[in-house]
Amino acid sequence: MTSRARLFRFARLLCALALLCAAAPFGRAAAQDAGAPDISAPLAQLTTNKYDDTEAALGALALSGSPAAAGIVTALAEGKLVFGGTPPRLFIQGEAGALLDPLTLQPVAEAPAVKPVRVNNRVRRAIDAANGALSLVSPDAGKRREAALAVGRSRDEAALPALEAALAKESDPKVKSAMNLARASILIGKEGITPAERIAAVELVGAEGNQDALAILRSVPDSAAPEVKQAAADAIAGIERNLALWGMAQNVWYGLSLGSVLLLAAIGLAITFGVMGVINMAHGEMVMLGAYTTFVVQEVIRTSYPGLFDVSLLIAIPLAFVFTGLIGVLIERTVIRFLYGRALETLLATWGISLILQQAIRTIFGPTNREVGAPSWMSGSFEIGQLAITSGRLWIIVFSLLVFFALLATLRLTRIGLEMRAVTQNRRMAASMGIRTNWVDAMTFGLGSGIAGMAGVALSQIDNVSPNLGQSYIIDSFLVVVFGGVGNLWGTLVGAMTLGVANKLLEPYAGAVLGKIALLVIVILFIQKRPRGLFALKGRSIEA
Amino acid sequence: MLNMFTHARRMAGRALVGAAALALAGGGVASAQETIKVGVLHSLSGTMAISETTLKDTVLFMVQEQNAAGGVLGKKLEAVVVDPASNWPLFAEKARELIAKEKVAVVFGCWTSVSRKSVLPVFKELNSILFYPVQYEGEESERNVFYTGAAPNQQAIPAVDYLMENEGVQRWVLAGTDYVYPRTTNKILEAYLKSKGVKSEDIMINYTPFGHSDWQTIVADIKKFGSAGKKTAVVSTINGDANVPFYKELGNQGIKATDIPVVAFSVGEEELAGIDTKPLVGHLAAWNYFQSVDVPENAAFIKKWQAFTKNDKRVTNDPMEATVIGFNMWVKAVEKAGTTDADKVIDALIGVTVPNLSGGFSAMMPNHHITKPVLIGEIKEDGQFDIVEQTPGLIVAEEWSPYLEGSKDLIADWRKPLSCGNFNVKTGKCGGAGQ
Amino acid sequence: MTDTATLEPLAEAAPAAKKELTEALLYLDAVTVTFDGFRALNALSFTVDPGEMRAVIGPNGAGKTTMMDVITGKTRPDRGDVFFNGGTTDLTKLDETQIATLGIGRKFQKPTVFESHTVLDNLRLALKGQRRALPNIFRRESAAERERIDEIFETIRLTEHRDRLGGALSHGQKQWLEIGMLLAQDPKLLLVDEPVAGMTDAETAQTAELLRAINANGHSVVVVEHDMTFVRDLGVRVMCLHEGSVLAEGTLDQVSANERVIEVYLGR
Amino acid sequence: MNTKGLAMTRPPALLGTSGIVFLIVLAVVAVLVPVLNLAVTPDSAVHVPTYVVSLLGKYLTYALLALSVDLIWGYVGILSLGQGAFFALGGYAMGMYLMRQIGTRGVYGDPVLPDFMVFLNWKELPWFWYGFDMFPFAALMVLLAPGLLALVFGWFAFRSRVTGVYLSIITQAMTFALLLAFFRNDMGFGGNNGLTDFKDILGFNIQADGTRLVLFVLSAVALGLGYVLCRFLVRSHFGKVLVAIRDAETRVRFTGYRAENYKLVAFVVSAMLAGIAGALYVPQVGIINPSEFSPANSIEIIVWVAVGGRGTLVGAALGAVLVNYAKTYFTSGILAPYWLFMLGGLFVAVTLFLPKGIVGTYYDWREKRRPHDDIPGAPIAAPGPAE
Repeated sequence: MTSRARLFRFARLLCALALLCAAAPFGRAAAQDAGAPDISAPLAQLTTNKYDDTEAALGALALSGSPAAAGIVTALAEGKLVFGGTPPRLFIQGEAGALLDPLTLQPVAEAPAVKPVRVNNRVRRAIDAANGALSLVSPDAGKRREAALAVGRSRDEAALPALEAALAKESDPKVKSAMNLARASILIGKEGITPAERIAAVELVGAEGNQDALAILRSVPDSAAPEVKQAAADAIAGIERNLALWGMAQNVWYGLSLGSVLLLAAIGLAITFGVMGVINMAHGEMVMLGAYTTFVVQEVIRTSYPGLFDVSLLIAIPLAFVFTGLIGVLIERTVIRFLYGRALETLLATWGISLILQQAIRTIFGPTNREVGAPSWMSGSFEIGQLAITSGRLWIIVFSLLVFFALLATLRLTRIGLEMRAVTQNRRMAASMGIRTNWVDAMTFGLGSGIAGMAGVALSQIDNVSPNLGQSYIIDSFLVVVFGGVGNLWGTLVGAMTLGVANKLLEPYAGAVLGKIALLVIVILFIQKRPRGLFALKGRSIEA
Repeated sequence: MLNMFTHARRMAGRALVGAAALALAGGGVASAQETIKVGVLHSLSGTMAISETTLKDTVLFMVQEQNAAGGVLGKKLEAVVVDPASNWPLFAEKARELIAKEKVAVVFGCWTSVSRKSVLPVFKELNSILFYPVQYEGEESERNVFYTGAAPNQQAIPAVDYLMENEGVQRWVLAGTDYVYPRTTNKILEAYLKSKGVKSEDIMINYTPFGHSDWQTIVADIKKFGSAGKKTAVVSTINGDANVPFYKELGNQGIKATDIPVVAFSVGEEELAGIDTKPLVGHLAAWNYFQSVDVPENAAFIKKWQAFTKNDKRVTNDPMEATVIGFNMWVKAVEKAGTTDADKVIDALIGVTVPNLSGGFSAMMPNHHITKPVLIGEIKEDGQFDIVEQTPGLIVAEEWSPYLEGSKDLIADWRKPLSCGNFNVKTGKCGGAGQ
Repeated sequence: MTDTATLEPLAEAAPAAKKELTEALLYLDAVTVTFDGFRALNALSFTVDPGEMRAVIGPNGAGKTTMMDVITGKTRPDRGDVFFNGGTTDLTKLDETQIATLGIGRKFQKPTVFESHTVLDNLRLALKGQRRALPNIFRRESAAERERIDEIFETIRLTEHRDRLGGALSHGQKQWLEIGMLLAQDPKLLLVDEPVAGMTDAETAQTAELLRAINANGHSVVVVEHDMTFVRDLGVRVMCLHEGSVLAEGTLDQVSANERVIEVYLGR
Repeated sequence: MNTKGLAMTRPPALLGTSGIVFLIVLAVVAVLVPVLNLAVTPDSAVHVPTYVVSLLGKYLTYALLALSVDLIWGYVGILSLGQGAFFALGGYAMGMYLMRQIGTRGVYGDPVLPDFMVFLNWKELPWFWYGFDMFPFAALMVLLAPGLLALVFGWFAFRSRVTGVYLSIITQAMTFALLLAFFRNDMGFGGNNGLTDFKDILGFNIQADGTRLVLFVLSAVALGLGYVLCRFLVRSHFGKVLVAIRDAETRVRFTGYRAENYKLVAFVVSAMLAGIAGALYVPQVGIINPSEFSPANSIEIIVWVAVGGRGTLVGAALGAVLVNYAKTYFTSGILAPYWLFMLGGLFVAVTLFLPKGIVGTYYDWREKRRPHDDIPGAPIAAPGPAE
């Protein structure tokens, strides 16, 4: 089907639904009215289970003016429109699976085996359009506004009458401006309007200043008057300037978001490697264990307490911390503690541990990805000006900073933090002052591992939960810690954010691969310049 | 060096035992105990384990089924499993081990193109048979390899046709991981789209590294590209690990299938099992098989497979079906040839037809590729696919794409007398070494 | 790349060339070094004459080690001049290796020898001679070099330990080995940081004797030491540092009579 | 006292006992394997199948690679987590030569362009592929490509005194950057698939048993020569400075040696050895692709050396062969799903119970038995506690 034909069909549907709603506003009572139009033909069409038929039936239903149409459209959208029996009949699936007659909404006596009417993208769009048009006269102002925006996006001339009718009745200023904008979007490309009208439309759209407005302004027809074209060109130039600035801000935001992921990945390592000097190649696997903890928590919730799904991450965070922390303590007690002072050998041992952990997870959970869902409060996005911000990323930034400052506070303010610093600075002195260095070592390693586990909870939201998860972060983590300066938490924060933003600023110019390569080269060169990282501890040089 | 000797000694010991057994049995009779060995060359560890482990299980399942049905040529089959550990040179080593040391009659294996390329010289040198079950970029036809996955024209082109006709797509984003399959597929698609009148500025091509996990910028670019007023779709040849973060980012940035549909060639039921599919409903995939294919053969297969794996949620997917087809073809060819001798089986394989799991039949063509139906599916909430289109007939693989400059004059035909994998119809010569 | 230092003639615009500068072997003028706001050296000035032996005392943190770091090129001063060889060479422009090649040897506070080399190899490595990498691949030891090493062994009394690993030596032996290595380098100036820390009285006396002998052979020596008995044994000019600058200078008796020195260092 | 005599005590042997044993074993293997492969019928008990020959050949190149790591890690204390990059570069140089040798026998029959360029629609050979049709040029590149990279990288890194883990991490970053770069198809090195499907080398069929044996023997010879070279270097005055740098770099500088130059020379030599190993590896394995650059590979090399014994040379070679044999053995049969447990367990066990590696532990044991003897053939200097 050509797009023109589809547009036409869409328009028809829109008008029809608008009329339908105007004629029979809200209420099922009308369904019982005598003389309701016969819609048996489209209903039969819906039972053939062919997309073309379904789409045609939607159109016919809308045109029919039947009061049952709205209910049927909604049922279709929700996958509750089913058919079955011989000859096939259409039903709406009600509560508890009861089959209802689509016209009367009464339960049917004999329920045949049924299948839902299939929906594909095309049908889904038709449903959206239908719902959109319905919503132009919805009592809910928010829905009316969204409908206006949808109409504006579709820029369908045929929708103009319905839009103008709705506009005349509209009182809410916000909705009104949205409808005006939609009208202007349609008018810009419409034939046979006066240049003054068109310029007004151009100005209205141009004031939006976003990507959509740009696309609309570019569609000013060639036949338009020169002053209209000039106005459009000015508006376009203005928007492009504006967007370039916003684009920069957007890239910085992406960079901060990437930086927060790097920070999360690296922060545990900043303890085990940065503070304790263990070249902890199993760090990535701690992150992975955290992610799998999330998976297990969600599985339990899914099967036993579905209502708790939205707080699954909040439950997983402490569990992941404790679980990976304990694993960390176990590793420290059984392996690492024999290797203090032999940093490079910790590399080998932890590399071995990482292999074992990966294979263990592979054996227990299988080699494939595991599904970790996003709670509702982490889905979706919003805009500040032209800056698109996704909630999930925002929460991850917030979380990474929370973890960072919590860790900083732990090290600065708590007894165990004090002991950790004492032990790393002068083990013998600390021991002679009665600090149980063994205990502190185990706790420190456990803390680093536990933090890695918490990072895993967050990373499960944006990456694969698979046995390979850890491997993809280990190199970046080391790079961040080294770039920031070993042994300096602030360095890790600044390092992560710097690398994140630099990566995202490079990416639009160099592409993802070359950008990453360029960044690696930059870090290598930077280390030449400052061989101890961004925040090197300065002081009287230590001899030999 | 010591271990080399122990190795040699042990092998010597084994040879002695074997010789003794043969002498005791007085020849001939020993064959009652003999098995036919089937090599399984799929990564069980490392990055590719995520995809390949299932195929190892599939071969083991098929071997068990075949043995239950009486084996082949009156002998039981014995699967020899090795783990090439997602390490390409190790693939070559393990292939050599399977063929030279274990004396397997056939090998089912490989997923990535590079692993296939790595073992290719070994199969040619030792003259054995490899069944390769994954969709790939084409541009290859070897005497010792049978390709049961899709060539680009059996997957990519029908998918693009579907989007053009049914969704009215006019602007295309070709997004892929930077390796040879996406590169080649996108080259073919680009040429194909242009031949359909799509302008250069309406095609955006983007490559990302393996395991790319930060998709913010690219998804935003796609969104931007798609807001130019024309219907836009993404054709994704993004590989394995990078898909999850890609789809998660699509969901996060609110790109719905009704706005910008994504059609993928590497995302199947197995991959979806690891993703929250709710935000992905309506995005598409093109394969030659879906678990949701509604035919009795498929239902029976799924039931037995889930019983075999003792997991009633275990999914099936396209490369599995390709493995099943390849396995059945090999069995049939061995029975036809009456021997497992590689040369004879290779000749016997051409023309073998077996049922596929989508209710039809697939045949091994002279180019060592098989005929396949093409199915387009939309992702459903439950991680399965809703099949929205199926090609009416079977499609023959174009192993040499007519849309590529270098290969448009090449054909493969392994029947005698041509016996050539890259015959140039213009020059009338067998292009390369071709036996 | 060359291992021999570039000898830069003093620029004409240099500070009024004092007599001191041209005659001194080592000349420090107003050298200041700060670390994160802490002033380790504060306008430190002094000179060492050719053939002179000088003892440096001072409390912890007085800047003794930093002073050595500056002279040997390990730390760059923020301000001030450091000249060597009668003002012909500006040390602040050179790195450790160039300075070592010029003829300044340094013994660290903590004895630093090559622990996994034999004592003999330690001396061989230190012996004045070829320092460039590639020629050293094919280098063979000459008879003269062998003799020189044997001489040094005599001097530092480690002959019977020559085949032991450096790491296996006692603390005192390591100190001597390190001094021996300095001798092998044949420097014009030896900077010796706390050579008798951890030594017995007898060893301390022997070390003083050793340093005096070295000095008598024409090497200039700067010794940093806390051990007053040892300093007295040396019997040389003493300089007391405090907060990064010279507090007092003179004979040991003069210095130890100084009010300020008593206050900040010796204690009452 | 006869001072001359004293100073001349114990002129250290070039090889030492274990070195001589090592070379003899190597020579025996290099002779015996081809003989048992060619002269003995396949059904004989002592026949060495071709499969084992190519496997052993691969181990030998790994052993040479491990040797190159030991030279800089064991003796200079440079823990390079990017040694795989030099190996891969040598391999690519050889691979490019082998690709050019294919000529018109490629699937597209293009006389100049390798297959992967044809099907990605490249029109002409990129400039950096020029000259690789000539073996001497390719052989030169086997040395120069890794050597130059090491020279440039080392010159920057050592001059600015990047040491310890910082150095390790940036070498890792280096190989990771190269990995990403070689993955890119636009680079012109065949992308992810790399270079493969070689036909012949110097006119000999690369798959012929004879060629395989010659390559095997060459690998053994290269390993032997590499060992002698490393021994010679670490025994020389130069080598003693290297060990001194490892133990006390500052002291070395204050003694007047330009430590960075010494490190640089060792680093470049090591890179070239790794390059040679790569060049011998590629024709025997039949493929070179970017995964050789992967940081995990480089870490594995370190593990071989640690298992065998750091700073012993012989141990490095032994470790490489042992670990890889274990890998070959465990990745087949019923153990296949569990081999990572064993490999991981091995690494943990070695670091805990054999911190000096197999050969290092053996030396310790022998030294204990003969406390006052000289230790001919002992490590030039066993590494002190790791930094």
